[in-house]
Amino acid sequence: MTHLLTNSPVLPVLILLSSALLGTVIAWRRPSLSWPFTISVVAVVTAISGYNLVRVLREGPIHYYQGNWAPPIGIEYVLDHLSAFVMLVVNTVALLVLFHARVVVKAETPGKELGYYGTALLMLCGFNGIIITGDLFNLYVFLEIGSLSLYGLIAVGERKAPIAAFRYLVMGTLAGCFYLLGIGFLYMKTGSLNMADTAAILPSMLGQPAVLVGLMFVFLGMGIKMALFPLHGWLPDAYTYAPSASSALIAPIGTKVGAYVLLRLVYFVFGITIIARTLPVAKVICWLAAAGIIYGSILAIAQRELKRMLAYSSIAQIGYVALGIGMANRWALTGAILHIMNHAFMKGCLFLTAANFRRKLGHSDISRFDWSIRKKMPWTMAAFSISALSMIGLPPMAGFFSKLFLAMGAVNGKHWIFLVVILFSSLLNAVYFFRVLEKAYLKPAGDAEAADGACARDEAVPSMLIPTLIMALLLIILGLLSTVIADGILAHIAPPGL
Amino acid sequence: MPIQEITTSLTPLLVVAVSLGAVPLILLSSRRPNLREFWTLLAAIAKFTLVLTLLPGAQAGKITQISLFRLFPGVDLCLKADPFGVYFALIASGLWILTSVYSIGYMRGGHEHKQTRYYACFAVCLSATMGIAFAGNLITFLLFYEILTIATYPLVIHKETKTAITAGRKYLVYTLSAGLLLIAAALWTFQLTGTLDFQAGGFLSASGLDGKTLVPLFLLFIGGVGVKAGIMPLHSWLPTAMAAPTPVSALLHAVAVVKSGVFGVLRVVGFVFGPTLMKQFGLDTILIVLAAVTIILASLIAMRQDNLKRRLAYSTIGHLSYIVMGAALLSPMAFSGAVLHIAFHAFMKITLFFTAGAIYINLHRENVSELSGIGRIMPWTMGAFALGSLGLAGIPPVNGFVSKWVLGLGAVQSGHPYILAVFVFSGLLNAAYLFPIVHRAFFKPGEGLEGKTEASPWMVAPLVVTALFSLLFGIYPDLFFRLVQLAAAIGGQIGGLLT
Amino acid sequence: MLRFLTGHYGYWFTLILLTIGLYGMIFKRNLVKKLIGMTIFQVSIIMFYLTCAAKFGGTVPVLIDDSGPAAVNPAAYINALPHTLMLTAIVVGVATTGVAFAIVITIYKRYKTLDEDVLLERMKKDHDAPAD
Amino acid sequence: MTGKSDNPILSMISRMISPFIMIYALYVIFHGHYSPGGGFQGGTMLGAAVILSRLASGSELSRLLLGKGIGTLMGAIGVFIYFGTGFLAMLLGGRFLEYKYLARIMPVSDAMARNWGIQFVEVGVGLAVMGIMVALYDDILTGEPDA
Amino acid sequence: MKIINYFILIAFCGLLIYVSLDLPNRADLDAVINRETSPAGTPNAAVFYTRHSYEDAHTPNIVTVILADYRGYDTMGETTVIFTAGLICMMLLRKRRKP
Repeated sequence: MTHLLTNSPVLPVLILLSSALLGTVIAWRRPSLSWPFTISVVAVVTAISGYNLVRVLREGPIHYYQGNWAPPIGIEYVLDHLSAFVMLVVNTVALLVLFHARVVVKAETPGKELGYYGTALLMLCGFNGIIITGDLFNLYVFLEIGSLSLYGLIAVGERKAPIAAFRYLVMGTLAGCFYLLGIGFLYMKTGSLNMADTAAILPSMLGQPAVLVGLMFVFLGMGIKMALFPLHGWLPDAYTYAPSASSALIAPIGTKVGAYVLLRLVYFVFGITIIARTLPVAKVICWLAAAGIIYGSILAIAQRELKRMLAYSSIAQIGYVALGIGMANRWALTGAILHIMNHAFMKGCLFLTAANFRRKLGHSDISRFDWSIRKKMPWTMAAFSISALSMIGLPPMAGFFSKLFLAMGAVNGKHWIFLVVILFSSLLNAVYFFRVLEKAYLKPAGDAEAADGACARDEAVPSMLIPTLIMALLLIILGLLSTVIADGILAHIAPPGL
Repeated sequence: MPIQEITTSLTPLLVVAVSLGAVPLILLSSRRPNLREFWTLLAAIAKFTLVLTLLPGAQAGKITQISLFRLFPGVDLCLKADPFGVYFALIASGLWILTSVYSIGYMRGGHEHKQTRYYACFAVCLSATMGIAFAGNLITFLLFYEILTIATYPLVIHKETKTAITAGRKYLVYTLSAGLLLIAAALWTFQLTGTLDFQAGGFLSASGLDGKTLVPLFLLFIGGVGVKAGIMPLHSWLPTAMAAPTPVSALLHAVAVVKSGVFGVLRVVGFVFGPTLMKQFGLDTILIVLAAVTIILASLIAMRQDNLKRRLAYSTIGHLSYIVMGAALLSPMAFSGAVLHIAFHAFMKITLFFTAGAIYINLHRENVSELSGIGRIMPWTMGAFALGSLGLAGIPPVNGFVSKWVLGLGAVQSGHPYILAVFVFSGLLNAAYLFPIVHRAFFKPGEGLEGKTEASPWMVAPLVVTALFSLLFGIYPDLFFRLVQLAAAIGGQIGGLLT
Repeated sequence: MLRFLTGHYGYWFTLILLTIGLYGMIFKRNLVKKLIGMTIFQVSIIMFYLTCAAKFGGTVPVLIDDSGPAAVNPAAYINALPHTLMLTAIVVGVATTGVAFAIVITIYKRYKTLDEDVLLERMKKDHDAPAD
Repeated sequence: MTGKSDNPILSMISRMISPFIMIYALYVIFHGHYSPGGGFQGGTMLGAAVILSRLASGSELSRLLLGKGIGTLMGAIGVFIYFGTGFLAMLLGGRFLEYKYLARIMPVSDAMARNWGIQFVEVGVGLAVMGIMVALYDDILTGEPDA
Repeated sequence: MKIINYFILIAFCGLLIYVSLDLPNRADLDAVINRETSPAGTPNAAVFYTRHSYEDAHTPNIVTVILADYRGYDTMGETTVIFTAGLICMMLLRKRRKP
């Protein structure tokens, strides 16, 4: 057992993978088994990734060689503070969402539990692999595992879902191909696929066209995966028409992983200084992100459908992360990583509440909301309000603090325009969230008082309510602890040239 | 600067937490009004006594503080009860007791809906105000400032009518943008100095900065706190927010929210920039001009308002700028005048708001033109109103005279004697827009008042008490808690550092 | 110059293929044609990798002498790594295409068309409630 | 296409050649060490053989060859063989996929242990690829169920 | 819209040609990927495979060794990919079994 624990970096991926296979075999005849099986597995994985984080904090970064072939010969797993942290976040969110998913999946995709949970596990497996791997091509493979599962999870949705899924598939495959092409160019120049090795070789061939174009293609691919502003076309439909469980699973994690990969490659493979000297990728990222923040927020205001509104706000929120990556100073980087975590929980919570609405009201159409839903589902509305305030960036919720760090990054780098964008956008967020809150909490004059009694308490079932509330609670706790996290974990992330 | 001994204790945290702790109790006992309002009163009294325990230390010039976990790299969540903070906390918590009593009468008399939400938000507001009073650094200040913003919103829209909702939106837009400006200012300051801890005499003075940086920074700060302080171009949310129930207007728009704004102004002037920098880069001139303009204009606009509460709102705007003016004059006397006016104006203005509420609940009248003759049937109420208006006009023996007198002395002391003209003129204007009401109430025949009597004792008692306090403070200012000495001490602490 | 041409025409062919694939993905309105474009794109990337793997005088990467590492002459065998990677990439491509066709079949089953324009207006037409 | 093809020649030929395809596929899998070939190539051929018989003589008959719906299961088992080989090495004290630790349970040298490990893995891959190929064919042929 | 598409296409093509000019000659023996060590002095993986595959695994077919041993983890990954595809098709298309 102790020997197995020395292999802990690779365990999450392996457990998820094998349990996806075993789950298929076990639940082949009895699909009802697949939910408990999945939950227990993800719980174990979350525990292990927590153990990994502790281990990293104790021993420093851990390099795990697959098949004991030292890089650049073999494939290595790099478990440093960044990957351990993001991995823990991803698995925690997934655990909560999957716990919530049982009722929704049974209702929205009847008779498909077996495939659904298997695919969800494979998606998690792919994301964990992406996060922890230290090999460029291995990253591509796991990226494809994750993306394929995403397409599947979206396509099982309502009537329009397959079309959204198909668009996403074409875009996503294009992104994957761009990435593959990019690392192909890099391989042609460097002859290596290992990230650390490539990072060591690249400075010697600074500014050569092939390297720059490789970087551009990688950036394009990841931009599509993370739905950076002009490349976001696939996102709104995909989030809207996917089954509630899927959108709650994808929205917090899916784009974050793209952002994470971008961060990894920009900071740890190419190196921010090299980029700054050769290609203004960082600047481009910043401006696209700023444009995306404004664009997403404004379009979110225009939406009638809750899930669609959340989808557009995701475009805006991923903009914050990208902005943090692009501004390239320690404050901004910390803010970006914090925002990866905070937004994962916020969006997760919001989409869970959306799922509760769909389950109980049969729709999540803002224009049909009224004061009665507060009477019907007070707890869900409470969770919604907390996460909405957090999205707006009001203390003491988590969103406030990550925005504080990002704004500090903007001040620190003297990017006054981005400071204005960050601050102003939270006003826009306020507009489209308070629109919902007003509808839900205020009774327009004219409704009879007597109608109060008419709508009895009709709250979502505990298995759906508990994860929602846990997430809402985490938003407050993590918010107050964000600096503790930043000092304790994120301060150790030291990309070269920062 | 004077070396102050610092003791660590939980008390400031308790002061903040006690009303927060009351919130769940209030929510849980939503079905049983008596229990619910018992909790509110209990929390109010507990808070007041806790603040009282801090008072002796403050009078001895000591600082009681507690530092919790890290809030931002290098900045803790720090609650520091310095004399100024304790002073403000004392006023706010003391008036909360009266307001709670009054609210009970008002809400029951008006058969208002969603009273539980009302009391809960009220408690949160008070916690936030205490947090603002005790905030030891800008980030903590920011934290509670934003919490106050959000907790006030449900109170503003309490009536849930069209006007209330639009008022709420306006309020949110103004205050949220102000909060953003404050964030920007705070972060910029952090970038410049690396610290955010409030410090008597200002911590910016340590860093050798030039006007090119300081003036925009100062404007950011004033934009941030000035919205809640109702400085003139940023004031227009305040009259609109009068759509709220009267106790809300009374406490929040005469004591908690707006006073948090001016408190913030004083903090910025005295504890962030410091008199030296202010003088050096002519920042005080900006503030003086803004304040003077606001004082005059607000009074002029107030005269044209027929709605009583709107008139009072504009009068509030004017008097807030007295305090801002006191801060801008940068002399010890002026500072203590400003500090005194925070308390005294609170007493007077809350009296007037209580009166307006009592009239509204009792007679459902809220326009000045409808108040003819009500003095005869509501003698206590209108008597209190008369006292309050005397005070606002600055006529002895009501306390308004005292604070204005000290402010005037400050103006002379800091070498801006022409400010006296502003004070005198606005005093006349005050009289001009308040006395007609009294006259109309007592000496004009009213109609439709048959069978009407005085409002319920729940409402009359508090407003009489506040009126009496105003009178007593006017006769013998040092009556309670040696407020004047405390104010003088604070003034000396801030303004005495002018070099 | 000639050396340069002989050294690069291989790339150019693959690049032309890539552009054709992208053209198919962007311009074709029929979903299946889009898929065909996608496949062309993937395959041309595979070809690009394989072009990189070639060596003058290199033969199939199956060793003929087993006399220890020092004796082996790497120049005698073409670069095996890209081939391995591309085996992986091929399978990934197959999997993607499989899923894509599954989705396309679902779309056709629901909308009875694969032409994007028709699809869009039929999407506009049906206001079906969210699945629940 | 699901029905039995009425063309005798087609079914005749397919039934004649598909066994040979399978034999050759097995050869490709197991001879992958010494000549071009391996799990994927062989697995694809196996799948092709099954699909050919499906095409020619309809799924009813060819279900005798490979049951419908078993494909996915076979895929799972194939991947699991791969995973298991690597995991076994891990259990035996090595890193994941460090085949030389298989020598602890096999009377062979480290290098030969690697050789064997590769062999197992290739078999797993072949099985997986074949299973999934057939499964994809079947599913796409069935089309979406009418909900 | 069409204009943008054409622009994208042309930009893509131009980018590729631009980069292709920078790539080393095809099949060039002293291109970086065929050297013994990389510019940073680390061993070149491809050459290492060619040299050591036989003694490491007694398997002449280098591709097989890389596929299943040196980079075996990738291979497991894409076996998983194809399994994923199978699973998704099953989820999307297979008739639901009666419970």
